[in-house]
Amino acid sequence: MVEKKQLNRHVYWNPYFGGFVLGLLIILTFYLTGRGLGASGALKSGVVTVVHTVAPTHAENNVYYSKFIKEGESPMNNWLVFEAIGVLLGAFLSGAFTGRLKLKVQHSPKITSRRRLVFALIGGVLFGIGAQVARGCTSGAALSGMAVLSTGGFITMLAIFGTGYAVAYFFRKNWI
Amino acid sequence: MKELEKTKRISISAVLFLLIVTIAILTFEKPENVFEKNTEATLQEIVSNNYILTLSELDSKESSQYQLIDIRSNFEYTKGHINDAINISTHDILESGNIELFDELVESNKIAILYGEDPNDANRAWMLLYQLGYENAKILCVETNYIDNKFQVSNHALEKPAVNYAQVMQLAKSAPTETKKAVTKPKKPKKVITLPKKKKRVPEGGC
Amino acid sequence: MSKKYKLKRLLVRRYQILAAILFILAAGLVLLPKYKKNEGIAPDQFVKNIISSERYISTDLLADRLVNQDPTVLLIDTRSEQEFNDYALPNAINIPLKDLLNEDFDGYINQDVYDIILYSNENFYADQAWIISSRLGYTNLYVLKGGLNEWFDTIINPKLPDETMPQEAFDLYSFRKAAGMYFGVGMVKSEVKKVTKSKPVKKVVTIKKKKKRVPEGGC
Amino acid sequence: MGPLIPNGIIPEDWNYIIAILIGFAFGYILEASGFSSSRKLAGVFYGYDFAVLKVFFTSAVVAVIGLYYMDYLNWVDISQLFVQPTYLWAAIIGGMIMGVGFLAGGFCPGTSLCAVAIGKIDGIVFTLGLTIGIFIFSESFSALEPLFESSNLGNITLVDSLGISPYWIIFIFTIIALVAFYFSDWVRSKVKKVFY
Repeated sequence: MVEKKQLNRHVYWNPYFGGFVLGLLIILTFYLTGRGLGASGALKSGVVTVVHTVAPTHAENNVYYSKFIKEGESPMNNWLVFEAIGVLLGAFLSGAFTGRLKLKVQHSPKITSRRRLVFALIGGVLFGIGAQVARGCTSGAALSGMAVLSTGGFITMLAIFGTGYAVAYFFRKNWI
Repeated sequence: MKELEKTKRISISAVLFLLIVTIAILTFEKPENVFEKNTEATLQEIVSNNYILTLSELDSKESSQYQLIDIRSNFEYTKGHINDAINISTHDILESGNIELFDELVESNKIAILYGEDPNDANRAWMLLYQLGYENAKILCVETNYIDNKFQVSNHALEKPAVNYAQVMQLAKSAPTETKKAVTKPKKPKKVITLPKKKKRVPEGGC
Repeated sequence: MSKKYKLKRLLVRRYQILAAILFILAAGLVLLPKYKKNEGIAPDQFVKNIISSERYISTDLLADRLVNQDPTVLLIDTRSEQEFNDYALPNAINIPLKDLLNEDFDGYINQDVYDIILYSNENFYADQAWIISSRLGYTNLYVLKGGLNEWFDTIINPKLPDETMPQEAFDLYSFRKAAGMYFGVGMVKSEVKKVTKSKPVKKVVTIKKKKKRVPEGGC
Repeated sequence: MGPLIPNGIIPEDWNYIIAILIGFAFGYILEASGFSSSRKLAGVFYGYDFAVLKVFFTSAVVAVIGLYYMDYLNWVDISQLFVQPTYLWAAIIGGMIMGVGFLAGGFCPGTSLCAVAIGKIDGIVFTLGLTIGIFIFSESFSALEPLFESSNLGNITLVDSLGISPYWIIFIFTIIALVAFYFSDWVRSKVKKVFY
């Protein structure tokens, strides 16, 4: 038990240090580009691209897709897509340095991998819908929004975490 | 010991952050002159037109109420100027002595009346002063010139069309001059102007 | 021993120290003396801009560019709508001075594709429009020197030079005369009405602007 | 004066290169802080690991303080920075859906990408779920549009909503964050440890 505790503590950065560096990165991002960080926007671009390639007329008729389709320009040609590529590279490198690269399913010992994956899928679907409705996910709306004191950012953050605490009880078996 | 290293890392970075901010604040100089009025307010004042004085309006004021300011160059000023006017060329308005003078005028409730070669000339100085927050500045709507080397001031009709343009054009059209050769150029294609977005683009979506 | 002890004490306190640093920084923001921010460029730069006469374009030069159908020229009439409807230079767009900062027109004055030439009856209003735009840092703006009055004096009704004048004066005169014809002098056929021209053009820009912002909202 | 790219100080062409570099740093920081582990992320809701809260609040506080100092020093113009438009009900309902999604899936989009990068299968499945979610949303957009477009308050900030000086907001926000840190450590000492 003691050994495991040691592991817990030393694998990752001190959260305050991580937060501090992340804060500096947000400042740099705003300073350079005038916009914040984001993540789910890249996936949206991916979805739009796929739908547009598979069923072009359908995509153009849909009000939501058509917002992101520009004449002669791929929806993938987007700031956030490039940023997401960077995220993948950066996380991969960090994982490689600390020896965390491993194909596995992480879950509480009380549940099976299968159950974990099913819940991950459900959570992903919900998060995908929610991020579209709120026009931003935790990084885009809440984190970057809070850095510029955006009202929407604070509301989104409060809604996510408030609901999170409210429903935490029902999902306790998955995590504890 | 590992714990110690971590402490160093975070403490050092935090202290550095504090240091950078402190140094930046200490070395920071406030801009000396700052525009008080934004462009929106200035535009409203411009449209209101009550910053323009004519010669007769000037005569009706007592001389203790205003200070005439010649905003032309010193060279022009020495050649001739309105009596009692002092010389501050547009170029020198921001100099501290002159700014103080305008401050004094505000304090003593005097109007700073600007004039130059023509109202257009005075307008530049006026717009500068107004945006700096000197609401007591006015433009004297005059032209100055020299007749037989004598300094002359005359009223200027501001933005008045010299002729009735439409009428003149009508007349000019119907009275053909000389040959009418290459003039058969009746319908110009309608110019459709599509402006690409300005370079200063608005930063877009976060997430 | 004492060194190690000190370090240990520091270790115990480290989060308090970090919290204190954050607190000081945040309090610093509240306590710093506030000053008013400039909108647009700083006054010293502003003075340099307004003194420079680079912004003026002569009527002859403008006529030359219009005759040659220079595609980069865009004329903007800063007079009132009524005056504009009475008479305006060919292909001009009407932005009355009072609407200069109206968002609909932002696409016109804040751009870097066209050489925008502002004019009014004289150059008083046009100059004011220019000065305001220059404070906001807009570029590629010019003022027609002398405005329409000068335009009519030189292009529409050029004065015949005296015989004593040099050849250049006569060349200029003949150029003006020809240009005058181009702009309608001695033309019997009625010219295209300009009044309706500005309307469709305006729409192009506003639509573009709106389209640009909306799609990025979603995540 | 910043922001550099919108003001044309750095040419637009660099935008995507900068995007990759910033993304790289973002991914690295997230992964190194442990955000690629869903159990660590979920810990914030059960009191056994407050890394999310600490990272989140520290970065927000540092960023907002830093940005306002830069604004004060005239290095960056706060008013030119992009502020997410506030659609009140869309933000609340979207946030609630995301909250449930967070608890069920254990990731948010940014962290799931990190998890994908280091080979977490649950992360890959979550990302798959995200794309399906976006697809579902887009397909049913006409039904959700009233919610999506309603109660638009524009690109407002807390300064507009509360009507007090941004500096005071930051100050209060910092204090809330510090109290939250203290509180989280207190809670953690009370809660049964969970090891992962």
